[in-house]
Amino acid sequence: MSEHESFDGSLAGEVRAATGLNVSACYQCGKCTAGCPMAEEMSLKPHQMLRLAQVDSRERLFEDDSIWLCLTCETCTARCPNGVDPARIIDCLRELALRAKASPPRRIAAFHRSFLEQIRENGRVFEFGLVANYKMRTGDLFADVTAAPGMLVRGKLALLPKGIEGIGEVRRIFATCAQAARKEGR
Amino acid sequence: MKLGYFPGCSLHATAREFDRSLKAIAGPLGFELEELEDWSCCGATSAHQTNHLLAVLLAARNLALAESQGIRQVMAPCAACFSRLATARHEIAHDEALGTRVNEVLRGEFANSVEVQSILALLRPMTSKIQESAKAGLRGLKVACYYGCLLLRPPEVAQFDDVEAPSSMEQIVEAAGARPVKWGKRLDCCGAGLSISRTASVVRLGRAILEDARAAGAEALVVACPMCHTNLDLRQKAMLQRGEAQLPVLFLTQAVGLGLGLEPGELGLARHIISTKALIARVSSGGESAAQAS
Amino acid sequence: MKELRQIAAKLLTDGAVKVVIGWEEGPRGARAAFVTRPEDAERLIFDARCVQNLATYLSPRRRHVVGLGKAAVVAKPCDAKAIAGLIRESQVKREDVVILGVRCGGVVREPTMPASLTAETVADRCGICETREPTLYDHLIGEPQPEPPRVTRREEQIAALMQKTPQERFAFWSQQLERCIRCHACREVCPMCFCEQCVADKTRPVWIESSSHPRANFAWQMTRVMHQAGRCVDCGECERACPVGIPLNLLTRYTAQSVEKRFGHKPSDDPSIAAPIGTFRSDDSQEFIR
Amino acid sequence: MPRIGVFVCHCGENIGRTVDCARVARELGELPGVAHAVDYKYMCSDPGQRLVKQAIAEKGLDGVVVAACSPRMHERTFRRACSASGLNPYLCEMANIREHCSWIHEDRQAATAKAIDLTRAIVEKVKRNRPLEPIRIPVEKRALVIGGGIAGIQAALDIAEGGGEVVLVEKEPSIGGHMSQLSETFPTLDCSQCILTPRMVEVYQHPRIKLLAFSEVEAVGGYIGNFEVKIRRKARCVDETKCNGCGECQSVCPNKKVPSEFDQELGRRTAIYVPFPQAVPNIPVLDRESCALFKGRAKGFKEDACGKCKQACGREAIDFEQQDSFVTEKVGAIVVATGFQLYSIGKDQPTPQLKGYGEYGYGEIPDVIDGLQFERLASASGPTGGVIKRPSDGKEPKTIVFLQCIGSRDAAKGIEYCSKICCMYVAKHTMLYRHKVHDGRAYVFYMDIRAAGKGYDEFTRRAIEKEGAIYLRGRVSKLERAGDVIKVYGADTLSGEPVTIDADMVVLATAVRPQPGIESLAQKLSISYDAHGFINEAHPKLRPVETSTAGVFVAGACQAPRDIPDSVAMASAAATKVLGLFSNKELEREPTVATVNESLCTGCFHCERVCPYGAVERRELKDGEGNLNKVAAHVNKGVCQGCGTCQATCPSKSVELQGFTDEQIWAAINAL
Amino acid sequence: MATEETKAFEPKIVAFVCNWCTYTGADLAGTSRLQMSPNVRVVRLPCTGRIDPLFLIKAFERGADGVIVSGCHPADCHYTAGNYHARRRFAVFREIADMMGVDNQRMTFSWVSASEGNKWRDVVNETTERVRNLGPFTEYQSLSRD
Repeated sequence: MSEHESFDGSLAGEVRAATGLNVSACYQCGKCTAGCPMAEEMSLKPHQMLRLAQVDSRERLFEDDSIWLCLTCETCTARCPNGVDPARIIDCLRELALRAKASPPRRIAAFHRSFLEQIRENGRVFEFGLVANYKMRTGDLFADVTAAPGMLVRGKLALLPKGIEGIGEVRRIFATCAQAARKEGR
Repeated sequence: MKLGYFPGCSLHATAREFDRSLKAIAGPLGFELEELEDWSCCGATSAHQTNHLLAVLLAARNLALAESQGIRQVMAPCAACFSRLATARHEIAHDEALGTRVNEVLRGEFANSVEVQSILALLRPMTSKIQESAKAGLRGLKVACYYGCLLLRPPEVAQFDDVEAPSSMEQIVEAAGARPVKWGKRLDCCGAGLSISRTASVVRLGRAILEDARAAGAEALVVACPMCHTNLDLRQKAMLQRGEAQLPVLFLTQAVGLGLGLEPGELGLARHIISTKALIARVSSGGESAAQAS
Repeated sequence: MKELRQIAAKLLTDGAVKVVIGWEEGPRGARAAFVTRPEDAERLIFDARCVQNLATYLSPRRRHVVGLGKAAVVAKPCDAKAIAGLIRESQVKREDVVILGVRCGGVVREPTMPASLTAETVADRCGICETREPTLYDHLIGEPQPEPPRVTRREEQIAALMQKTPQERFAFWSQQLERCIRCHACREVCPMCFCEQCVADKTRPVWIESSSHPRANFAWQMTRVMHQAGRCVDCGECERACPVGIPLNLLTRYTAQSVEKRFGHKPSDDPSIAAPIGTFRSDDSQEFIR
Repeated sequence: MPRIGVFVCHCGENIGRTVDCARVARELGELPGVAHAVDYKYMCSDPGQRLVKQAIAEKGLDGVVVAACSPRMHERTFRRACSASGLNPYLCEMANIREHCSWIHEDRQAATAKAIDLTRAIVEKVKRNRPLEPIRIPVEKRALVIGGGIAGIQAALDIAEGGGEVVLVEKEPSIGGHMSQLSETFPTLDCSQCILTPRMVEVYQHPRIKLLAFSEVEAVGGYIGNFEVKIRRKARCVDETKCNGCGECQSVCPNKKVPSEFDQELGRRTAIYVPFPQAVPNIPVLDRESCALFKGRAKGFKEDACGKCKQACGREAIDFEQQDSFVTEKVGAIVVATGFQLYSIGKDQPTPQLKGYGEYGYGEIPDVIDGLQFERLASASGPTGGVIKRPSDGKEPKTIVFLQCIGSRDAAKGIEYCSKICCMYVAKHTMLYRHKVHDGRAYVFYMDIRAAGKGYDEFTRRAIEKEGAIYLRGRVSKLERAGDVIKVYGADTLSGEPVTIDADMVVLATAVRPQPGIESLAQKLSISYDAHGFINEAHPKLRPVETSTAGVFVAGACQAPRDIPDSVAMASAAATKVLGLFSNKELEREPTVATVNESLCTGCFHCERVCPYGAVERRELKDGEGNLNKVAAHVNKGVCQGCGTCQATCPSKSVELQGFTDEQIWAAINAL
Repeated sequence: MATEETKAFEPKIVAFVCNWCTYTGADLAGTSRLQMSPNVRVVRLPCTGRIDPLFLIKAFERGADGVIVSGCHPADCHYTAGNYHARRRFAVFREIADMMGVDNQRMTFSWVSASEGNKWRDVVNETTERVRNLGPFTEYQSLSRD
């Protein structure tokens, strides 16, 4: 990541360093927002996220939940007239937000943490464990409870994790990335 | 034809019927799946939304495994897995530094030589075969083919079909005897990434999709992604308003399997939350009457 | 060989050509043959000793051969490249020559050597040659041939020379060119040297002095190789013809390498592919230009 | 022994301060062949020039070297002085000891040594100079105008009014171009045809304009003042000399369902047709693709399936056997005014760089039309008689959405440039719409409003402030057919909100592109064009209507997207350039051109390949009995511009650039 | 002593330039009174396309220690394409020269436009300095000596 050309410490520079993408190429046409399935729920729309990245307004970006609502459905990227790749930039903004210790919405954070923990522990994700873990984190004990029995009956939820042999390698990957993130975060 | 197979976590759990139906149609269509040994999770949304390097490495581990197992082409039926693997391959190919980094961590000689294929890319060349082997066929079942987000986007990664006006899924189900309807929302996202953490949004998005499909006259929805399936099947009841009819959601492989005349049980059709019974009856009775007629 | 002789005899009998240029057994190995009577077609041979590039005889500058009338010429893949060069540069019209393409598994260094190909005997150019048969021909003759032994002697020599300092290279060539007697054999045998009056023979002005002075020899070889850039078919005849043994092929081969590296151009036997000097791309690399 | 005179100028103190001019003169004077060497304070002054003239006369000089300032400054001055004294001007050259010496050095000794070297090199060169005569080329006072749109019409009329003759070539059956399709024009909303058709008639009736409609340029030879143009006259199947434009043939033609090109396929025409009532010339064309007779013949029918038009024609003007014919015209100048076409959003695109808009349905949603189609709908002479109806069901659209920058400013679709005219015509469209559909709503999705021009910004403001158009700043992500309406998924970036509109009709302001075939025409003319096919002007600021080839000019939207006033201004400018050229009896050119020594030429034609102007020709040399000796190169002096690339490329140095021959340069290098 | 000799050495450099860009740029350097080393002698040609490798060979034969070839930037050629042809020609020639031991450091190729008086000064100074450091081209000159 840091192998890319590094810039002046601006947010745009950081995005460029991490992704090679140029947020200045955004000319604010709003086609991303126009096609975004989540735009109506976002307080900052995709084009506004890019605008704030252009003018180095990290606080407003990072303290807002909007970047966490992006589904990465890539509609914006596929239709962007100027090759900006908003989906990838928003991914990058989330990563930068985490490094800046900004916190994503509680449930979303809990979901991602539970998910990744599953991978780190088992190498694969077991939805039952995932849901259980998520519920522990959120205290959202009753949500989706209605669906679970039906899923169990239909064999849709595996109850027990099955490990993989290469788990050592998977954990090394996690360790490497955590280390890299700490280094960049400083 | 032997093909590397990356099932991904869903096909071993929530979407077992995808796995089953895929294996069921393999024989009649003449391909063989070789499951990647010791595969691990592709990282899915959670990895790429929080740590880019992690996302690349988790996917790359699997590509490297495939390479070491002598597999040249990996088919990932799950749209999310496909997208993650294909994205990693694309990014490593276009970023030399990233490639070096990946090789450092994986401690191997990873040459990024493995091609990644989606279920659409696998089945589209088989349309004539499907058509030939389709016995009863789907009897003109009107289906809405739902592509969702990651099968085709972004185009430089997926490199398949027309990203805004695709036709591959329609060609496949048409070969299986269905009649794909024209509808607007087939490329829109169902929101599965937030399915657990922000259910309300997902219900809103799913509802729009179901409404549009129904308005176009679809009797069923055909999907090629376990996330979409879980979302639109499992949560469909929450998406519908009182009195609205349910719309069965089939995996593409199930639709093809039905068209080929396979047993619904073999295709895991009983495992759906939204019942497929009426649909099965519609297809098979149609078949009977056709048989009688001839 | 039978096939070759039959075709040659038929061409002569039918009057389709007046002369078939090929190789025959000579007192010192294979040599060029000019067959004008059908019955003489029996003299024609083709094997790994057929080293010489016969395209040279098609150049209008060789009036004694051209004067014989319409020719058929036996062409190895590398000879075909030279014929393509002559067509490309309007020296020969495609319809005025019958090309008897032969499949080629490489030739030996000298026509006097036995026809067996080993890493020691194979000609340098064949050691890296990828072409087993020409694509420019009227008749394609012979069985598919195996790849000749792979040798990279020349490439290694070039690499070694380029490792040295410019001063050392200058000294190397000064020594070599000291021996040059300016007989111009390198020019005379070259299929791609066909000017009515060579720039080296020009007197107004005298760009290149005609004496065999090292200064003049430097100017001559630099100019000769410059004129060959992107046109040379690497037949190696210049070096083979040099009576004092100057390794001229080092120069032409190195130039061909540079041309390929820079412009992606390799000599080919397709006359429609333009030579790289005399054309350009607006985005040609210009790292050497300030 | 040559007799060269050397004149060293002090340029006041400018040279004298750092160069010892007297010493320069002294040392040069000792050079063999130098008959006279002096230094003087100001060589360019009258007395200075007189020194040169006197020396030529008195010392019988056969060459003059003035060591002074840059030749770019005073070479002409001294050459004229020499000429006045009977010395061929090309035997005079300058050594630049001011800009290249005295002004850039302080060390007097080094500067003086350098000045001596520079002057000596020029002396050696001049010893080998040859007298040259300027090249004179006659000028054909006729111009070819390619393209009969408003730019071509304007250029043709201006040239003809200025006394020149004009050949106007138009590939369509009628002149008039896109302007004839427009309903009203911005920013005045005056009727397009009302202002255009009188000009079209004027062209037709002008005694000095020869109109060749339904014709195309096939080949161009020659050079400035002397072009020879081969023109293909496509077969109309109607004899232009006999037809009186009565229209009888059209009224009997049984095929009345052919989509009309003029109406952008919104209307229908017959197989034999005049594109529109005011067409000039008012002579029909038979479209063989749609004609029953020709379709039958293609299928191999023994008897002709139709022939009604021929029977109906009272003047026997219809000729089914007519073939394309060719005419050759000699002209002195050419104006390229081929105009534009609109980008279309379909899946199939003419080049791989261009991409269609799948998100807008690739042009397959029936009520998504383009701006030119809207013009036809709005036009009183259009297929709907000026009533706004949507194509699918003829319903009057109550909600209409205009999308700007479709194709334009969209690198992902292959066009980065702004098409310039769309902001204005979309504003016009909203007004025309509101004037016709009083209760309708017009929305415009735009990125920026670019309305720089006289009365332009006022015009767009009027659309917004007075005519009720709702402008939303944003691009549209997707157009979706939903029952009776088209769902427009857009965003208003100013409020920050996504916007969805259920539209009855959508009008796309698609990008302006050059006409198809422009590249091949440009190649025929040896003029350059950009990556999009727009013709390159010779200089973006100072030579806006000239091209890279002398004598070829450019006007209108084939050079870049242009509106009517710009196109007309440009056409008049090009016409002025043409008339300026025609005001010369003959053209005089510097004789620094290449010549071939045919006896040495081997005919490898490297020179032909490198010549940027196509000046090298192949010439057959024959012996006394007419046998072909060889084919040698020959340089056309009219075309050669004197770069000398041929000479550096020629392996045997058989081509020489006059004024910079090998001998001259060799001598100069030797002297340094 | 050797160092003193090197210091005393003033290289002789011949520049072949096109009339429209570099020659005019050099004129501009003059009008702007930009001071530069006096070692360069300019030969004016209409276009870099006219510049023949033979000119460079001849210059070295005549004792030049370095040469400069300079013309219009790509796309700026007065004759539209002469500079492109020159670019290919000299790309190859300098490699041939390098192979034969003519140090490429003795040759400068540059694009100097009519407005780049400064750049011309830099090209002149840098070339002079570089060739001065290389010392006289004794190898080539010694060819002529016997």
